[in-house]
Amino acid sequence: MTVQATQQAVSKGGGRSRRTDAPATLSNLIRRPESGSLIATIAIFIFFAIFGGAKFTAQSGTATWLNPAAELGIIAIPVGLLMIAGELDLSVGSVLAASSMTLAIVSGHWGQPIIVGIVVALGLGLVTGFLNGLIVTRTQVPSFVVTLATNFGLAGLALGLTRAITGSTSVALTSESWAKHLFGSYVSGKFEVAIFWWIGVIVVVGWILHVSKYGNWIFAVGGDLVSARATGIPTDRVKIALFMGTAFGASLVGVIQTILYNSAQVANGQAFIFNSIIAVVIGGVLLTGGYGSVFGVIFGTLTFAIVGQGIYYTGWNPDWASLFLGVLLLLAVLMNNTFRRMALSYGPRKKKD
Amino acid sequence: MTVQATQQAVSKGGGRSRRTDAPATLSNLIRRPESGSLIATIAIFIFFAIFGGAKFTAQSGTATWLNPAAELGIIAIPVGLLMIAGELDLSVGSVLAASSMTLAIVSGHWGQPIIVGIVVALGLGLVTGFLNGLIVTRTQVPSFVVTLATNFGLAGLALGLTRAITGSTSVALTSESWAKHLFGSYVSGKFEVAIFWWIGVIVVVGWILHVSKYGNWIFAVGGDLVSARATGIPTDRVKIALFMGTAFGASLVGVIQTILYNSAQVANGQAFIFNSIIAVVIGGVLLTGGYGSVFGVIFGTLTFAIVGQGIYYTGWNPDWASLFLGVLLLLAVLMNNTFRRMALSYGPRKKKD
Amino acid sequence: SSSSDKTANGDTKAASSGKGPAIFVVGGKADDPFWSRVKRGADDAAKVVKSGGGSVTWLAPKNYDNLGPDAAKLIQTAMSQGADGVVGPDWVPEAEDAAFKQVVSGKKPLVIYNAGGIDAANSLGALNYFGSDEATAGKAGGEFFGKDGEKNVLCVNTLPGAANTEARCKGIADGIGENGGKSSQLPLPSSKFGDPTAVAQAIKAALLKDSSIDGVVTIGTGDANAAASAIEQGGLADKVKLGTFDLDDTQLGRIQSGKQLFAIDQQPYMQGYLAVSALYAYIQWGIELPQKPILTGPAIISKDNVETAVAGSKAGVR
Amino acid sequence: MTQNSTQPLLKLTNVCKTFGTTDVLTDINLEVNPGEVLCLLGDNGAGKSTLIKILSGFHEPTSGVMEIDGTPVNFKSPRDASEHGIATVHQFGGTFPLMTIGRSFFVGAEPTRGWGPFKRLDNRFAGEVAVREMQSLGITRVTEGSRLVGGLSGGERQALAIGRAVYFGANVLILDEPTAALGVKEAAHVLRIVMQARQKGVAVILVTHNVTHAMTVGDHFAVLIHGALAADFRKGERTREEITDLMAGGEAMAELEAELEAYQAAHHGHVPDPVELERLAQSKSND
Amino acid sequence: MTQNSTQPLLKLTNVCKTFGTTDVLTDINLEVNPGEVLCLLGDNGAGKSTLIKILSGFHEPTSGVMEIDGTPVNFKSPRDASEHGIATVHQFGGTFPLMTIGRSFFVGAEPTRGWGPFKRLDNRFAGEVAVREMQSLGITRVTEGSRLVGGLSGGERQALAIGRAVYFGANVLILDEPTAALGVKEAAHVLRIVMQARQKGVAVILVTHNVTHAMTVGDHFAVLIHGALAADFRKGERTREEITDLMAGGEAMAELEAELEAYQAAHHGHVPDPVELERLAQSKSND
Ligand SMILES: Nc1ncnc2c1ncn2[C@@H]1O[C@H](COP(=O)(O)OP(=O)(O)OP(=O)(O)O)[C@@H](O)[C@H]1O
Ligand SMILES: Nc1ncnc2c1ncn2[C@@H]1O[C@H](COP(=O)(O)OP(=O)(O)OP(=O)(O)O)[C@@H](O)[C@H]1O
Ligand SMILES: [Mg+2]
Ligand SMILES: [Mg+2]
Repeated sequence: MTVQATQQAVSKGGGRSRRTDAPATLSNLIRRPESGSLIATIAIFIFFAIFGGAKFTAQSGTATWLNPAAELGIIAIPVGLLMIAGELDLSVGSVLAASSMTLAIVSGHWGQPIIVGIVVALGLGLVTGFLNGLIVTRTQVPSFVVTLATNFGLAGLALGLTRAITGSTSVALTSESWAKHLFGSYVSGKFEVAIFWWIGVIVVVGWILHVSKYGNWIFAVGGDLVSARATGIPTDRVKIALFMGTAFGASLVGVIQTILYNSAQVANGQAFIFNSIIAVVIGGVLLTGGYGSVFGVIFGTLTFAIVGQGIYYTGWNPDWASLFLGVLLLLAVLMNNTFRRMALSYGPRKKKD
Repeated sequence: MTVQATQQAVSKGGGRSRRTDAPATLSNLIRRPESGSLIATIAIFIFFAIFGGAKFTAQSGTATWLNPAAELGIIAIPVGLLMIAGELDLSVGSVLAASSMTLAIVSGHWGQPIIVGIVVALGLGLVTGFLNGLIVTRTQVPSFVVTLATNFGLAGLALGLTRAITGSTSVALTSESWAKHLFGSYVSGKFEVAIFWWIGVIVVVGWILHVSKYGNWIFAVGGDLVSARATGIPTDRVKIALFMGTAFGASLVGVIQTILYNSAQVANGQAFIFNSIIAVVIGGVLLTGGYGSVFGVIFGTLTFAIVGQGIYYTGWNPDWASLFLGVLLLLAVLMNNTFRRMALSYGPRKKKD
Repeated sequence: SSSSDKTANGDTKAASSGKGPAIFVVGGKADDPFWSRVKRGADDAAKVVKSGGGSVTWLAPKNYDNLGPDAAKLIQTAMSQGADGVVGPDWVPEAEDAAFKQVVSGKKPLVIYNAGGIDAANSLGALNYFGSDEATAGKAGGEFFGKDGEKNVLCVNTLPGAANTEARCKGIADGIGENGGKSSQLPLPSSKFGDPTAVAQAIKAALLKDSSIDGVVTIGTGDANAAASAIEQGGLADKVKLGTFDLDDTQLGRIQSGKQLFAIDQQPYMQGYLAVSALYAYIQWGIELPQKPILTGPAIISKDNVETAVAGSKAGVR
Repeated sequence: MTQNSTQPLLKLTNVCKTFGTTDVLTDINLEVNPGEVLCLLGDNGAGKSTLIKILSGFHEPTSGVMEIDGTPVNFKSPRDASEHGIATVHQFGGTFPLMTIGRSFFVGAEPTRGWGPFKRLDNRFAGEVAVREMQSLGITRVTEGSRLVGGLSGGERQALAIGRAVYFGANVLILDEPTAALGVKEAAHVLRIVMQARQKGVAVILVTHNVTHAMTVGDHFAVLIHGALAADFRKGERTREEITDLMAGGEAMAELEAELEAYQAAHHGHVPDPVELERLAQSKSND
Repeated sequence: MTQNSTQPLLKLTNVCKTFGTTDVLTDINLEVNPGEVLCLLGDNGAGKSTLIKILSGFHEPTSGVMEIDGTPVNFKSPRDASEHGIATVHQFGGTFPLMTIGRSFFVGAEPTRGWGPFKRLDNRFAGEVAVREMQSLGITRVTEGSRLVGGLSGGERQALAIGRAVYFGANVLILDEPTAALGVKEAAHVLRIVMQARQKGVAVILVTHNVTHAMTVGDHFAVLIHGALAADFRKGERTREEITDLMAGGEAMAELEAELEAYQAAHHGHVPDPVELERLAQSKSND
């Protein structure tokens, strides 16, 4: 049942329906459902460009929302992938904190080379993700509950161990300069290197989801788990891999923040849990799985970051920042939904012929 | 198409299959899927009764988990109802805070009679719920996003208005004694009257879900929205009513806490968002809707409250409390799931005959 | 504050162009009662700044989940908006110091307030430090307990792991330790934050479990309300004394009625007020104070001085 | 049954339906009379289900007029349609996997016991009726109304949906491929029920791909081809072959059937030789 | 085609399946030969889909042995089954509403272009093949592989699933009621494809409730009644009436069919009088 064989058979005889796809390539660009999230991002940007003034659009204004977007994005992209496969991960907050703390303890408190700390920290993330995936697929308890439990558990473990080992809850770290450059420096004094890590994650995950065959598996698993299993996809392994992906993303951000700020705090990171889900949903990924795109998640992350930071450029009373965030969030998703629906209902004009 | 007419027609001719239900009534008791959550609750209780000692099982030990359970339960039960209908409400945190603050401002800061404050606070809840429901049903944006936006928005509104009106973020309130008795007093010095409110909510919602015909509508809406609409159920109105229910529950707890602690804090309540969902899911309600029971939610709430408070009776290092919460949570849900699956796969022995 | 009108947003040195300076203040979460008083002080000082043609802009994180990095970003936000001077708390030095150094290296005056202490201010090259010191404040509370005769104090921490709350509890332990008592911490998980009933019951449980505890101190006023309720429900009102960090009307009421021993006030109004005015005076006229640091607290409010505090509270500054 | 003299119960004039830019139905004109079975025929994708969704208030038509008993109606929701006595079994769905058989049967029209605000759902009655109605469709293996619908076989579920519509149907009973998942016995029971409903004066609209079923019960036939009404005739006006061709979207079926028979005759019992296999494969890819 | 001499491709010995306490399949013994069509018949709920789910690795049997080419196999997952060359169209599902037709067609066996780690999904190829395979089943209205599956009609979706299984099927092609949602033309195309597969030496297992379809293509018939193998015979060994009765779960269908015909003859064109209606209603409730 190899595909190669059948592929040959087709290229011999099947020229007839070639025309069906060719014109679609252009129209595809317009009907892409991500256009909704893109337009939402642009609209929000223009809004703040008007009310935030030149400061907002200047280089350092851009860094204000691009830096948080990059860190959020490194987590949001694998979270989006997982959501497309129909699962949630609420443990990213504690994974971030625990990885961050692991690095600080191993390389700061114990004085090991920083590479050891980084490897152990990232390894911790992968192990947590693996356990999440294993429990979800074996027990069929909803991932919402499993990862919530992991989040509590890991937070407790990090607090308890850190206090037991260091007697404190905040551990300092001095990085070797290569590590500082690679993870925790500013490009032209303003832009975190995390932006490049984000781009890396986008390329890798974008390839997996939209270009490689594994993307098809992920859509299928989220679209209809039973049918996906019936077609022979190793659904459990797919899910476990995706859980490892989200945890790895969270660990990576933990490492980046620790090296960037030269310390780790036990209480960090919990904000990423919701923020990553929000970014992904604004980006048009279906909360129930089966639908979404990496581009959408990128725009969702940018929208969320711009909304979150933009208000400080407007000079309005920041007491109302939350109100503002709520209203803009709703507007962004509404806009997005409207465009997606328009895109989906579009089809070539067909008459009864 | 009245049911009465056909009902008569049946009672005339249909005695044949009466036997089918009679034996099921007894066996139903054992196969009830809630038995899973009940057993989880009992197991957790026994665990702490052993490790927490006599203090835990004494009256005031019981109050330790019963009081938080009651407040959580008043929110968790309508949240469970909503989840059965396939929707989430993440705005309960801000609704609680905003209602609490409304009462404190109206009756504390402005000195209106407390009944006015209570009515306005509860009214605020109902209006928020109505808006949530309206937006969700009209726009088809997932309720996760809509209520998250409401949560942000209302939090911002509460903060901004409170500071604008009172210049502070914590407002004191002195209640008239009838209100103190009704909402914020302790029975035998230990048990909050909230427990009786909880019982009231249980009875009303239990009736709606399991006895009245509206319960069937709720299960149908959550089970298959399209089919439910096709059978003529006013699905939008059902959902709006349920959103008003969750918001009302949150407002009620806001009123209770304000009167109980004689003050309102803008930052309160956010913990209820997740805690209510956790309690409901431990109680065996399907996160995707269509399945669940009020009894399950009650036991889920109790389990969560016992796990959350029990550790302080064990004398173990409270640094590990989170770890503990995570592990016990997972165990409770696992136990629950196992039992539910056993209950569902049970059926009368059938041979090929 | 709506004080940041666009008039002050010149890119070049605002003072030399005849307009007042654009001052940026990084502060705590806006719905935190404590920070609302700091902001009140800053707002009052801003009136003076405005009268000189300048502006004061308040920047605050939306939550404390990622405090250090968030604060660092706010400092960068301030700089990118052309701040002529920055006031900021050094909550997480490792995370924020790089950003503070950008301020100093950009030749803009910097004032550290509320957290960090004078050591941080000196090492960063800041003008001065305004605020209390968590450890000092904790120590004062611990000493007060000790002098009152308490032997075993429970420090309830609803934000375990955060540097300032940890320092408060440690200070309590140090203070009472010097007076022949001891203190332990009760860290509560995040699932209880903002739910006074859950906090109250957990405290009650801890009190029932360890009957030697005769004092409870909380890291904030909301938790103090919960702790008061816990003491009452445990029937321990005669035995267990309550103290708290920070102050509000409800605490004052309890201190007046004798149900609470004390509250530790860092007098937040003065932090905002002094930090902003001092920075403004420096930018505008080069005035520098000789005394470093300027401590605004701790002030212990007990039944001896509660009446004056009540008056300040009515004015919204305490 | 030539009741053209009486007023049609249901009348469509120039009904169109467009999804996005796709015209799914164009200018449908149709009359449905009481006491008659209208068979709605057509190829896959012809628009039958879409037409039925319009009749049952699920979609609103893009343009055109729908009349009931001569009065124009405008169904905003399925509830409106069922208030006009229209009961529908949709092609898929209609049952709730996680509900009991009894509850699922009565969704939206729950039987209650008791008085005023204390009315309570009569679960036992619901279970009994549901089981009885299913058994009268020949489903004998289901005996407990408290079983979950999710555990039923495909045909059992379809029988549940049909039983429901028959039980509640008042003036118009619409069945979209009701026999698709049913066994021969159950299908025969459904046809019998269709005829009983007709006898009671109910108007029945039946969608089916089974020529035999259509010819057994139909009084009146409407054929959709690519969203347009290609033929509208009464019983006996066309031959079986003509109907089959119309159902196939206007394509002649004789050839295809002959091909099938030829295969059967030619290859039965023989393993084909390689040359023949090649020819067969080619005839497939040239199709 | 009496190939009993050759080794069976697939052999079941005493296979049982129990859900909870319900015995759904009891002691199934069955052989499937290459180049033969096995029609699996039976009433609704007889256990056909369950048997097929065991063959396709979806369920594991509670007890019993399954052999392929004489070697016992133990399918842990559908992947194992498809690695043994078994392709299945399940009764429901098998398509993904939110995916494009092309992607849905190739789920789990994606065509790739490029080399090594840079292999990429060939979407254009996938769309082309999917559309072509559907058109060869007679679905001509679908011309774009980039449309979403969710917008297809019931029959179009089923054709997609069948096209997929046929395209990938290697040794054994299992079709669970493949023609249920299909129009007459499409159903005929499916039957043609079944016969083509048989010609190529593929073993086909076909579940159907349509006697005509079964008799057109079947070489070998297995009838399940209440989970047990009630009959196992080859083409020509039973009459059409016998087969119909077996498919109805062993009940005589003649009576029911006669009843239907009687209705048709008696009532056509007449409105029944009330007495007769009463009789009809009684005959229903006594059924
Ligand atoms: N929501 C929709 N959006 C876009 N196109 C649709 C939608 N629903 C149906 N269609 C298209 O309209 C046409 C008619 O669909 P419909 O379901 O009415 O067919 P049908 O006659 O019931 O077919 P079948 O016999 O296969 O059930 C099909 O080509 C289908 O792809
Ligand atoms: N997961 C399950 N749990 C319990 N009972 C089940 C389950 N799956 C199927 N059954 C029961 O097993 C019996 C056989 O089901 P199956 O789906 O195999 O029937 P079928 O022969 O395919 O019927 P149909 O022709 O209607 O599709 C039915 O009575 C059904 O209710
Ligand atoms: Mg259809
Ligand atoms: Mg089946």
